[in-house]
Amino acid sequence: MNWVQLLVDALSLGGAYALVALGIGLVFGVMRMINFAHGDLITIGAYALVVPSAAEVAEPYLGAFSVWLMVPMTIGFVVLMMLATERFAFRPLRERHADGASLLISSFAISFLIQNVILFIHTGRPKSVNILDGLRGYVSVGDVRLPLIDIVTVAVTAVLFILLVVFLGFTRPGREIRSASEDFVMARLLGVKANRVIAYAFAVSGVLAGAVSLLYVAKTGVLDYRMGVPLAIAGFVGTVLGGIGSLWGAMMGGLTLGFASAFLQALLPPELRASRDAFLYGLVVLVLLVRPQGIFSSSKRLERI
Amino acid sequence: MSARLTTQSVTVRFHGLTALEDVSISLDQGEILGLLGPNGAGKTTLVNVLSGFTRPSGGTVKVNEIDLTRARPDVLARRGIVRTFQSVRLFQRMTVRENVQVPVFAHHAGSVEGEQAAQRALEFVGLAEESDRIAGSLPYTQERLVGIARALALEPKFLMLDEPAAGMNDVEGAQLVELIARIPAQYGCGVLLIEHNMPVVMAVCERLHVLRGGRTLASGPREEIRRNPDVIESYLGGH
Amino acid sequence: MTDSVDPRRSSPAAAASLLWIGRVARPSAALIVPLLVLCIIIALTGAPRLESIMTEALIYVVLVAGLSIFIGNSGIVSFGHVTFALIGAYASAWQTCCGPMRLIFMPELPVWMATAQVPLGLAALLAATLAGFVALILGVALMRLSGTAASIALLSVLFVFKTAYENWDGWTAGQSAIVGLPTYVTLWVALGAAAVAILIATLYRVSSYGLRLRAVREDEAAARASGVNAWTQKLVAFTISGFVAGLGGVLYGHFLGTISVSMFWLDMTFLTLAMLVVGGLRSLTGAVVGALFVAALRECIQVFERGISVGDNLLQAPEGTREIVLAIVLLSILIFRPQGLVGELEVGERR
Amino acid sequence: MMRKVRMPHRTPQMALLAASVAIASTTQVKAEDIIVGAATSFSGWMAAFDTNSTRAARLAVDEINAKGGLLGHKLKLVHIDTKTDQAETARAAQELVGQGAKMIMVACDFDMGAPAALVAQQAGVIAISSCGGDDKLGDLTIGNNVFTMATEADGTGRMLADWAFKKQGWKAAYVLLDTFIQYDKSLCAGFVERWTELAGADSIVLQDEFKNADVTVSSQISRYKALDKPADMMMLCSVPPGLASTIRQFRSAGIDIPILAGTGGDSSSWHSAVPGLSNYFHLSNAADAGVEDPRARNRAFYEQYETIYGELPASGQGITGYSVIEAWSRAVEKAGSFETDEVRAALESFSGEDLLVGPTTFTPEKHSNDERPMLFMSTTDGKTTALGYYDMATGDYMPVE
Repeated sequence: MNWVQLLVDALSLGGAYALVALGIGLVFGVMRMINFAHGDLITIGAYALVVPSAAEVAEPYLGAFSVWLMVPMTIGFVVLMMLATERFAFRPLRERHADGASLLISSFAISFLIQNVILFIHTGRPKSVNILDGLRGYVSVGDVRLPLIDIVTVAVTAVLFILLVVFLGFTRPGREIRSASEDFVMARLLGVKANRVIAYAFAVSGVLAGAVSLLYVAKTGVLDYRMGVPLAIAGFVGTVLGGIGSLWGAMMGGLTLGFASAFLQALLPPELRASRDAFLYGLVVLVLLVRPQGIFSSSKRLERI
Repeated sequence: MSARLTTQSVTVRFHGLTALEDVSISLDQGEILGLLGPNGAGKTTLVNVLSGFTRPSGGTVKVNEIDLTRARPDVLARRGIVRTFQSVRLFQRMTVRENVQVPVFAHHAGSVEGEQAAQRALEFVGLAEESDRIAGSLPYTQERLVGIARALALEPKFLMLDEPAAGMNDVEGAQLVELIARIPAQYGCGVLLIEHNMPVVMAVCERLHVLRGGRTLASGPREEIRRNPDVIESYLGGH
Repeated sequence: MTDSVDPRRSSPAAAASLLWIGRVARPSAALIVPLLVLCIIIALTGAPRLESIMTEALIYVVLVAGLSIFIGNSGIVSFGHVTFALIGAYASAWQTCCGPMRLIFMPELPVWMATAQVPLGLAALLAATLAGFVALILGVALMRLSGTAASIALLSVLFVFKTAYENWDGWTAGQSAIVGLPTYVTLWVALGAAAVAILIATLYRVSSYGLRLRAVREDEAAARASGVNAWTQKLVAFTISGFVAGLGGVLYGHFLGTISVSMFWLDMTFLTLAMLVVGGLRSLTGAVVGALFVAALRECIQVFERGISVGDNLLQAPEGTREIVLAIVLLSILIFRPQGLVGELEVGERR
Repeated sequence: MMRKVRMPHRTPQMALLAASVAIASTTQVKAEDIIVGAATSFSGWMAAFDTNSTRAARLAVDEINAKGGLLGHKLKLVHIDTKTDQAETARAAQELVGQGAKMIMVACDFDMGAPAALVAQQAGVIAISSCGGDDKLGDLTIGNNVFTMATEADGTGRMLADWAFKKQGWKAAYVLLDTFIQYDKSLCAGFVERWTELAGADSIVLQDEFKNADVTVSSQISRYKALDKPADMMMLCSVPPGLASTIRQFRSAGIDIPILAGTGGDSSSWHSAVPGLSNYFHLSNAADAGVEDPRARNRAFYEQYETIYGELPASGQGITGYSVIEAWSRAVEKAGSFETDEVRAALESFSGEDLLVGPTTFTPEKHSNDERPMLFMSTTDGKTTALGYYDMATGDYMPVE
């Protein structure tokens, strides 16, 4: 067992999960809603790389552009779609004071809608596309193998997190998101426009989702209409595990889930490996029982009575 | 047999902040004790301790000689130590009757006597006519009365009312005072009354306990407190 | 109360229990009788497809009623109830599946179970009881949680059981389907089961347990201050709803004649939750209306998909339209009626 | 035929055909027509697997009708979309039974096809799965009216082991199993069984697992790389997208050993995930699109398919749909009757029956084939070529006709 190698493998998976959890956590902060459709927006970003058609062999579309065009265009497309879901589904619901359950179910419905539209256009046969071809190799450091895509994934996660911290701390939209996350009513009293701040949060969440689309496809080379679902679930669980409502918690929660998954995969005896997810989610249940407020939230927020 | 609810040197700390320090009070069945103090003095924290919502960092809560310091809120409620909330906290989407039935069922599990207890509590606060209305649709004053009826439905030994007259006008406040004054006679319980409205407090409480900054400032009969220079300076003086 | 001038003064206990029977019977009948009428009409048309769709819809009524017992009264959105359908379906297969083939699908069943000839009704009862029992055991730990943490923990439970059942080859045939369960679930059996589920849900709702849990849903702190033990109340509802959801799983297996772990997964979770929310999250009437509405909607769209003749022309929506239109209609309902089709209404209940 | 609305580029004949079929299916069927049903998915994820085989079945029906029909009757294929939904599948079968279908073709998958097969079994109608490769389809677990045209997954796995050991001379095997679906579990089980018989258990240097939807197989790669010496080949029991993702990641990690896959690895639709894909081998019932099939008859089939549908079936699995009709109609001719008992007996008498999918044998005990010769294909630099139909009995490719 090469522990350094295991750490590298875990970090790569954890990084991807952390990006998803951050995206979900941001929207949760301002809306108090877990956006289950986040994963399907990742799927949309991936499918934007190929020409929409029912043909079995996919032709690259955005994926055919050079990196400098492909990356912003893909992310831009996901942001647009993210804003569209906010504008046409969540905002009307919010304006009618729907409760949390209805919001959650509507995000389920959007997820279902996106998956079926993709099925309709692209058929259910998985497609494939090769992007960021230069990242297919790896470098060796001693006997540790560092796949380029994993290095990039970790670097992108770190950079995006730092950018996010800067954005939230030093820009006006960012500060508005933060104040709305802490106390929406108070933020509105101070002149923060609800629709605007929520749109900001969705847009940033879209950037994160788009980045995951690209990293995912660069790593695996495949597209599937359900590809976003396991990611969304990992992000969803990671957000709660880390401590819902805190970005640091979301990021750490995603990382933790990725680490737990990679370590279980590596360390479980062969006959139990197929049941990895049972152990993983069993652990999640245990953690929640001990710390319902999440592992990384600083303290249980005192309920005002 | 008359019971007595006491706290002995109760201390509560959150994250290094001290909310209550070394507070000892006692409340007898049949009396009304006024709990006074400026905002942030620790009045609600004390009620939280007495009703089991906050575990004290030190000190004890007892009824006679029985230690109840670590009992859960629902256990305390069933044992007759009952509270209301500053923000009322009714079960918004349930009817008035259902609101009052909840504690009854928690206690008597739906027996006929239970139904009668609920009915009696509603009649006592004068809301029997409104019993089929949805709680969330009631005007503010009536909401507060339902909160009191809900607490009374448990037929408490000790009742803690957290600012029951908040937001009421003088006429409503006066009616409430009259109602609260009748509680010990009707239900035989001790009442701990937190109230900012001085006329209300002075009208019904024979004994007062004053907190400031989490500590006991003064404690004793109404007239004594009224003359206490510390109290006058720090609290009454403000009025 | 309007009916306070009645003979019950002479015998308050007897009168109270009469009153209580009325409080259960009236709303149950108000839901069951229309279902019965609908079933009779469908049976009279003699269209097997319609009958099959109604049967499936009634099974969904059972599943959604099970969900409603917990979600409706506790306010906790459960992503995990399909687990109990899974447990129920497989437990019934262990007892009733496919004669001599049982050991081919499930070679590690203990001999007594592999050879047992359990009457179908009893098997269903035992299977649902197992589901309820598992709910009870899980609930002991999980019902300490509320809100999002509870939802996520329940979702995780679904993951755990799905993965476990998929890899418990000797008892579940792994990822492979088990085929040949006796298909005894006709329209009338499904109707009977739906009636039972409605009755259980109503009994629970009007009971003091239901009332206390709704108090927890409305305001947990106030409920505790009123002497309600939130954990106990959640646990009671969770166990009962696990039983009913388990029954739904049994019925689904014996309706199709085949079960596989993947049937009890996110699709079913989404569909049942959507039915509940579309009908009205906090009302049993909503659960029933939602299940029937979504089933009817699916079929209506599908009629278009299969083509409608207009004169000599065939109007036909392309395959795959059904799910897209369904999602859009569900979203529209959520947007324009966020409280669901019936809101808080309970038919047959006097207020 | 599907999604004609969105695809104006398809030929006009296509639309005409679709329209005529659609209209015909709503009008009253003439009494002398014999109905064969297809309860398969044209929407949902199963559509990707069922569409080709259903089209192929339609080709076979048209061919029979063009030759004057079967026992003097015209055949009529009634397809009902099962929407990748098990309840819809059961209902479709009920409806087909209600219309008097004499045979029902069911999905290319045990789980999805089973509800329909069960309905057919109970109604006393023959049900044939196009390419469902689960052992249970052929083991009479559903009942004696159910057959499958596929080669069983574990038989396929055995054949791969046999070929790798005997024909390629590889000695050390690495087995990587995707635990997502039963087909892959059976495939790997068959491989391991045969490989152990041939080379001994020690020659499997590593057995590992992953899940299809996993983002990463880094742990598996690391475990493989930690071996003292590399394996001669890797048996990868998976289906896309997991299969493609895994190969991309292994190749990216510099692991260039030969990779073997079952029928799940067919079709070039996923090849762009692994640019320059080489040293890759898989088998199928017939050639994939773009690969020349050694059998002349199969080439003719593909030509005709392309003429009518404007494109080739993506994989060699499509051909099984043709053989569903072929097998049943041949059994009907042998029996001289459409009656289920007689047709079943005729099917069970098949011994090396020469069908488009290859020589097919059924017995009263076994309604599937497990060692029927299959076409091995090799991919080098993204280009796939057929190696030949491998026959385990001889340990060599079958001679080209």
